[in-house]
Amino acid sequence: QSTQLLFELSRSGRRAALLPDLDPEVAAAGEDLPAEHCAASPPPLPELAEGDVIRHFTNLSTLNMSVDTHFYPLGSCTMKYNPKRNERLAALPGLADVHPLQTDESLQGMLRLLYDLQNMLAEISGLPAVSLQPAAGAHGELTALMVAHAYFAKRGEDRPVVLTADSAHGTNPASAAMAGFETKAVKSNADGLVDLEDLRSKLNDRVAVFMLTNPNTLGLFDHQICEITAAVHEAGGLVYLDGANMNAILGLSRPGDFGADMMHYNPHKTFSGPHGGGGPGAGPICVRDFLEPFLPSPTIEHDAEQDRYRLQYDRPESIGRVRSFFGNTGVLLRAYFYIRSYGGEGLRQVSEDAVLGANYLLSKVKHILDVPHGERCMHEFVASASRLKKEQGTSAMDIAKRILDYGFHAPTVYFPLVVDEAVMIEPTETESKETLDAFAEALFRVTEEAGDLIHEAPHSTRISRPNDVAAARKPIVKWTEGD
Amino acid sequence: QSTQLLFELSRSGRRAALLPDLDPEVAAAGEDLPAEHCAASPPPLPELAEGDVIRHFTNLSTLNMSVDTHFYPLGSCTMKYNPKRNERLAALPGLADVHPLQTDESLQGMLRLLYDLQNMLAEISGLPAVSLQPAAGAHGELTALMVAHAYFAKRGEDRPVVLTADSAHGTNPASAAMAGFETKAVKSNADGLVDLEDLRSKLNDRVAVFMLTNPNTLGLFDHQICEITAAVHEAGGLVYLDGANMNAILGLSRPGDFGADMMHYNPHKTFSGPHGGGGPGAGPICVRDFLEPFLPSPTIEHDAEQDRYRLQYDRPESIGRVRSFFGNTGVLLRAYFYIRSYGGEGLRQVSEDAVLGANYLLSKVKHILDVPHGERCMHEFVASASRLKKEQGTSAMDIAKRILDYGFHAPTVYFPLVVDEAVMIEPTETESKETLDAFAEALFRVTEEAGDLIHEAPHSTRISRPNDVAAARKPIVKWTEGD
Amino acid sequence: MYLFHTEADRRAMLESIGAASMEEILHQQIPENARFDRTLDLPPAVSEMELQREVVRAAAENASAVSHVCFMGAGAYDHFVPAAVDAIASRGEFFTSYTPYQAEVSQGNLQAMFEYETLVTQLTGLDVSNASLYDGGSAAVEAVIMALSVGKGRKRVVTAATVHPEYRQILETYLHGLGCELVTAPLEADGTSSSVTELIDDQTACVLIQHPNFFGRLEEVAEISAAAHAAGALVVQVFDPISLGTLKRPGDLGADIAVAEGQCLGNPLAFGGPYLGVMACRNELVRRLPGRIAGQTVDRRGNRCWVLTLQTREQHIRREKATSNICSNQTLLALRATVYLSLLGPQGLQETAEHCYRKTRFAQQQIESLQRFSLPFTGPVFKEFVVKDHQGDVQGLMAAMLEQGYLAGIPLGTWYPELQDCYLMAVTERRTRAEIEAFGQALSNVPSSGVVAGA
Amino acid sequence: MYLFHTEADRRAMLESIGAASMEEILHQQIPENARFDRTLDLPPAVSEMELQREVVRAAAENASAVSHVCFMGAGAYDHFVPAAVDAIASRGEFFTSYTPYQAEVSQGNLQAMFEYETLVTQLTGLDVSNASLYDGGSAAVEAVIMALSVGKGRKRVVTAATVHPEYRQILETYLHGLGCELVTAPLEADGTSSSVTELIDDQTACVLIQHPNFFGRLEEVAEISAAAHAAGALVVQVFDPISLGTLKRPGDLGADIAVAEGQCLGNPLAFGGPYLGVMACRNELVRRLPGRIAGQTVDRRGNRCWVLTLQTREQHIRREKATSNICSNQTLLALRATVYLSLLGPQGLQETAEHCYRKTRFAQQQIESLQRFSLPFTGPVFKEFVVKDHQGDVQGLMAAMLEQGYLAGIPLGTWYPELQDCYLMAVTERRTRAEIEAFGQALSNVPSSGVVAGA
Repeated sequence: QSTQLLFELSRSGRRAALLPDLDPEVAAAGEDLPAEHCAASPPPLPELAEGDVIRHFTNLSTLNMSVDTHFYPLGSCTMKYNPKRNERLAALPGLADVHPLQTDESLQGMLRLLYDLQNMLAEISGLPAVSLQPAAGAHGELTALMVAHAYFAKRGEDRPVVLTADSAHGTNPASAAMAGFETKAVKSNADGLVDLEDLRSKLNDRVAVFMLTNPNTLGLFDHQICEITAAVHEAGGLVYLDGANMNAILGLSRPGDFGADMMHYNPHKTFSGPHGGGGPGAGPICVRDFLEPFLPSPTIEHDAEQDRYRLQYDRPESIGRVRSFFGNTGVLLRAYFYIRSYGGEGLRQVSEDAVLGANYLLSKVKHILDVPHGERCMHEFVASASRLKKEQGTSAMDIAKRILDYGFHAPTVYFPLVVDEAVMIEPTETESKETLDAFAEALFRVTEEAGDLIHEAPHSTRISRPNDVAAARKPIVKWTEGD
Repeated sequence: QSTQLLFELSRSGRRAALLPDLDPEVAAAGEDLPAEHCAASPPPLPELAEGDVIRHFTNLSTLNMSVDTHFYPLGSCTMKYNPKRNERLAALPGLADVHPLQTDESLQGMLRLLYDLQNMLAEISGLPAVSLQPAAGAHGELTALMVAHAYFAKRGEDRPVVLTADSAHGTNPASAAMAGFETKAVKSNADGLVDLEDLRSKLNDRVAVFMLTNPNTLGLFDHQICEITAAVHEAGGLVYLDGANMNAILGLSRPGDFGADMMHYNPHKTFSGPHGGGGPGAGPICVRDFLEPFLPSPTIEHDAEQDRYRLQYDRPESIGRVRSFFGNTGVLLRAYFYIRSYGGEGLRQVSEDAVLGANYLLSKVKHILDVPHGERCMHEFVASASRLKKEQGTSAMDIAKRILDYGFHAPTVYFPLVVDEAVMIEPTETESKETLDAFAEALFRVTEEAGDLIHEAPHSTRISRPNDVAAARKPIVKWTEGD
Repeated sequence: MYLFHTEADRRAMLESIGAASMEEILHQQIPENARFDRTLDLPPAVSEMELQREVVRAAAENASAVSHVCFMGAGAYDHFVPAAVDAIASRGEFFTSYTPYQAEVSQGNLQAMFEYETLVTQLTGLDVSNASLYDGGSAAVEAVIMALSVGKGRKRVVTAATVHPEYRQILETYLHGLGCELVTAPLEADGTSSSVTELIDDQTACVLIQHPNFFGRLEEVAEISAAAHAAGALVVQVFDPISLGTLKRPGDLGADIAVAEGQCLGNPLAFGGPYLGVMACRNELVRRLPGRIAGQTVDRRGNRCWVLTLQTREQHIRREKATSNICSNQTLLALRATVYLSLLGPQGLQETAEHCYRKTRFAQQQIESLQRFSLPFTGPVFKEFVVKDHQGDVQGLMAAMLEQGYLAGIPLGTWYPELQDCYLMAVTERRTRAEIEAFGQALSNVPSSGVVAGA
Repeated sequence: MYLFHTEADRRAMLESIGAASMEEILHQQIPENARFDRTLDLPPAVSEMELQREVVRAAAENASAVSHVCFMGAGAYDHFVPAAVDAIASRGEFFTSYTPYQAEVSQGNLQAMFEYETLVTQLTGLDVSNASLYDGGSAAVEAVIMALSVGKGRKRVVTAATVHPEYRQILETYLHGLGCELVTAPLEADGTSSSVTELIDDQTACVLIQHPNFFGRLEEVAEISAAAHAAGALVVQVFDPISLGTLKRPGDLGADIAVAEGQCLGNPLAFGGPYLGVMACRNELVRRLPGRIAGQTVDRRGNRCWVLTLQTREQHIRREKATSNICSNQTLLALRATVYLSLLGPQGLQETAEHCYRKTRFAQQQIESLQRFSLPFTGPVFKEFVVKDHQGDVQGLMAAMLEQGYLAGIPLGTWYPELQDCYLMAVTERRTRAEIEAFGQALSNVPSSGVVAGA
């Protein structure tokens, strides 16, 4: 049943949700809507009974791999265990059923939690000013770049360029473009780190921001980081840290301390918000004091004397608003719950365990695949199937597809772009040694396989190797009767 | 991972649930427990991280078929759709977190719902006095038989015998035995109904109760029902109705009207409490006025003047208590929610649709398998694989196992005992015509198959044809290191 | 009402059946004299939205362990239930499945049952467990019936006043029809029933005791067991699963059958049910165990798997000769207990027990310091204890405390006339020092009239 | 803190790595000058039990649509969410999975996305939809940016004062860097922006309007569309999904892109997020759509299946040349909307719209009858309307009503100085006649000081 679409299960006249009859006096209130505004009939939505809907979606769900069911070593995505307590607490009526435009007085508990979260994020980043508003990491990037834009505008500096690392997430250049900047890529050196010479050659008084990820997308902490940030600052620019890899350095290293001026968090990664099939996330940003005036409205303030919290909208230099209402509160609250569950020492242990797990897996995988950059890593590492492809014809994609048959989600493949046939593995701190061992064993077996077993994998899933090219050439992006 | 046992996943020192440190003053309160009472170490429970536990049980769950995922035509079990609203409401703190020994004053909302449920059950059954206490259908049978025992004792009658139908659920004779009665079986006639002559021949002044199921386990409404109950009453006995099949007659026929003196409901069947892998159920009973004094304590009473509800414990003739605390409240509340969602007309439609669905499926199945009793049925029917077994070697068990491969749960097989190679099918009113068509089609295909395809089925499940005999001969009923 | 068929579906089905109408089918099946000819007189059908509004209102009328600070126990406790328990138990594959008759598509339930049984044996120190019974009270009774069934005609059951009074009430109800004698050792001044051994004779089939007992006091199970075994009787111990984080296990104390209310293992209070009857026993008794049992075997391909086993004990096969009439069990609650115990592990269980013990002692100290109250029973307690109100107004006290936001305890007079001026209270790991202190403060503010000053 | 490794695990892993200690690894990776050498100054770790206690307390400090009767709207509404929506969305396979990069093990999410997209096209009468954006506001802005990108260098964006003021604020923020001109049609006396057509010129890339508008009033979308199209501009309509149970669809009114806040489709209020940006457009614009799109294809065995498609629009491939920087989407909320719409169907959506419309009218009548208030805008409204307080004390009124148990409305002065004495209120299908009448009663009892008599 689950392979049929809702629309194919529909039968005219079936119903699930029912409404009460309207009270006759209410029904008689006022005239009908003007006929010219009214549709002849409601939209042609599918018609199903409640049991059909539940069975359809329950069965659909089982076609997904997920953290709750499988090891999901998807590099750069930090697919770690999502504590169930966070779901229970986020669903409390006093949190889940709060209207976004209620008065501060009716929101003191909510504002206290969010204010405390602001402080926690500031402490973890070493950057004192926080906006919880951005709805996702990329949105945080964009917001911070707008902040930088406003900052330079105020200073009267014309800096139209944003530098990004060539190993960066695609969102970096895309966000810069949306914020109205030109972008230039800074090369990686042979060690997979920022090519300092190339960076220096591109730094000038037209450069507003250098965006970098540290630890970077190869899972390496750039040991030149303080030199890099000093160089950018020397050129009058700001350093933006893509916080995607914060899970590696909680309590071990702080962006604010190593010279970042702005950063975003991905709380759905670092602080274990469930990824929800692609979202929702959130993208709170932290910035230095001198950038604080430009943060979007509103922020949360605390009147210590009266011990009252309030939303501050009156921010004259603010870039304005980047999202309706306050922000992705549900995701932010989960981050708060997570941080409270660990405390300072706990968070450091989280990162240490994430690094430990990655190095452990690296120590096994390097006997199976080449790992071009580094004998050791932070929270993730990037192997290459380049040699395997040449020698046996097994590509990174083949590995990704075949590992599914062994009961593991695939690593990220073909990212970062700086590694040929990249296989990017992030185990996180929530997977046991036994699971990592089993994964390494499966990976080894995959590299020993050949032929259709590899090229037509996966074999155990309901579908295998969908035709992406056909999908893009003649897009079918909705169901139509008869399709 | 899910095929390993919890104990095999355990690693010394892993933890999920943590407790706060004890406040030092609390920790210092009083002396330690006497050493002679204390164990040297806590029980050797498995040690796991929270993520391990979640992944283990989530994956385990997917090894079950269930109503949420599959058509589950398990005859006599009424596996119908379990509305999600009922789960949400039963979990409300003011219902789920109520202590069973709170004062009546602190329980008025709860008592009102349960009192209303008593009245609803009375109206549906046509029997005015209700006890919500029994924890399951079989427990309701036992309780009612104890009531009958007390009733006859009060009248000074010695009636040590309970008659049961030979097609009855096994709980009927077992409950009678536990209540201290001898049991005798009444035969079925060729039509699968009560053999009235045989019944009459066994009725005498030693018979306390005749237990019958109507509609019976063949899915037939006994057209002699009023004659049967009259005969029992004439002999001074009471009629007990096993309410397992109430889903067929809601608003269509009432036990109290056709002569039953006592009955139980299976609210987890009739009123759609989820079956929970085998339980919990509940077994509220309804009885005639003259049996009311003997019902267990407490019952719920309503003081109409003050509009207050209270638990009545002072019941001098009561058989006493059959369960700790009030009863299976959670299951009872779901029954209340269910009945409220349908109302009187809705319940009749439920039963009509249940009967319609069964007859529809019967009209298809009778072209596939013999259906020995009746061209038409109530909510279920019993086919026989007897001929198929003789002709093709395909047994009822083979059909049950093979149908699993088609994505359907199996019907009940080998029950009732009065039909050879019984295949008992109950579709319920919550399965669509399309689903019933697909099931009939699958059943037809199964009957066309032969050989290992049939005898080694199922083929698509993780396991197939477990060795029950070995399990019973050398029982392994717990995990032991090294097993 | 939410139905699943449209009128068009119904017409198409009737046509295929060959019936002109639903009425035709019903008329054929149900004789005229058994037809119900009006509409059931029930409240009208409501939508989900209306139902929710009404039920939310009714729920809000009840005090609960969420709205109030709970010090009530007596076999049902406000222990903390981790969110992970709900997350698992709410999966449709668990809660909308049924008894695992078809093992191939029920391995989830069967394996969970097998794990539950193993956990219960680990917890109790006994050999085998069933897959659960209705609740603690009926489990105690089923255990006594088991003991009687192997008692070679012995008809005497010895119990004690310190066993949960409701459990004893159920026992009386059940034994009534079976012609057995029930004798009860009295409550001693120290809150135990130490004289129970004196009642054991050579006609005694079993001794039913509770440890920690109904009042939280410890009984001398090892001594009682020795006496019972010497007389050829079996020992049934009612235990508190949480207490086994620190106390010796029933099996280690000599009990032959151990039973418990499993509500404390991850199940909500829910006004008394559904609960979970836990039962374990020695190996020799396995074929007398009531209820379902999951056992391990292999399938035709040689894979390890699990099935319902030893079914020849059960009613659906043996009918009136079955060990019990029990058919349904409490799988979903047993699953919750399984998840709960997996989350706690040995360390978590030990710490939970330690919290309960220490906080109870702390509460005792707070209450002892108040002039109005005293603790009638001396000696160590686990998780609950009896408080005596020298003003003798227990009902008024409880009502006043309810107003103050407390589920303060359970008056004992109903069950123990000699304890008319006493109530029972329990302290779980959920209670904080601040709550216990505030509770003491609130107690000290209740005047003897039962009305709180200034309220 | 709940960790997953034991010390023994850690030692074994270090040994296999060949590192003497964790410190050795860290030292090697992070240069001394970038190491953080103290412990983070955060509140101490708490157990689940303590965390729950604290958070429950914080949550109880907030008013909510559960504790109060909610008449607040302005883009976020207290619609009823059937329990079945939560039941599906809480399945771990949905909420702990990620973007479906591996289609073979993501068909659940991909098919649900495809169904969502189809539902959005059915709802809007437009050709294609993406798999969701952040929220209604940013969806409106993304739509404008889309229109600008196909606008052949046109730099003028026309909007109206009757579009959600926060959406317009976001638009201003985004357009700031892009060097575009934003012109806004004023609010007319009848609560519409009927003069918007006058602002459209041959440099106008698009017109952004809202219908029903921010005040619940209906705009003349068909006329505006005709004018815009005549001038070569595109029309972006912000719509209310629930209104389409009765109103004509954006596609049928001539809109080229339709966007909406999808919170109303089965998602909780949650203090503003996460919400769901709904977007649909005409076929010609598909390669300009931001965000993920699920498309249908076949696998190597010929089975129908679904994949992420048209990815060449996206940032991870096109980087700075992408149509948008958006990477994550709101799949879980889109899933909720999908389940919600499947449950409602056409009939349920129509009835919900009817309830909203009628109850809003009923509330208007109740309030109109009170001397203190009037309705400044004439003409039909859907689901919300503006109330004028002749005593001009909107803040005091709202505070007094909060005390009485109402989330009474949203003061409009912040956004519209000319509406300083007005507030906006919404009435959904959840409100009953009794609640609306009691609300009217409570309003009539608020004295101008803002203090309720007798409170």
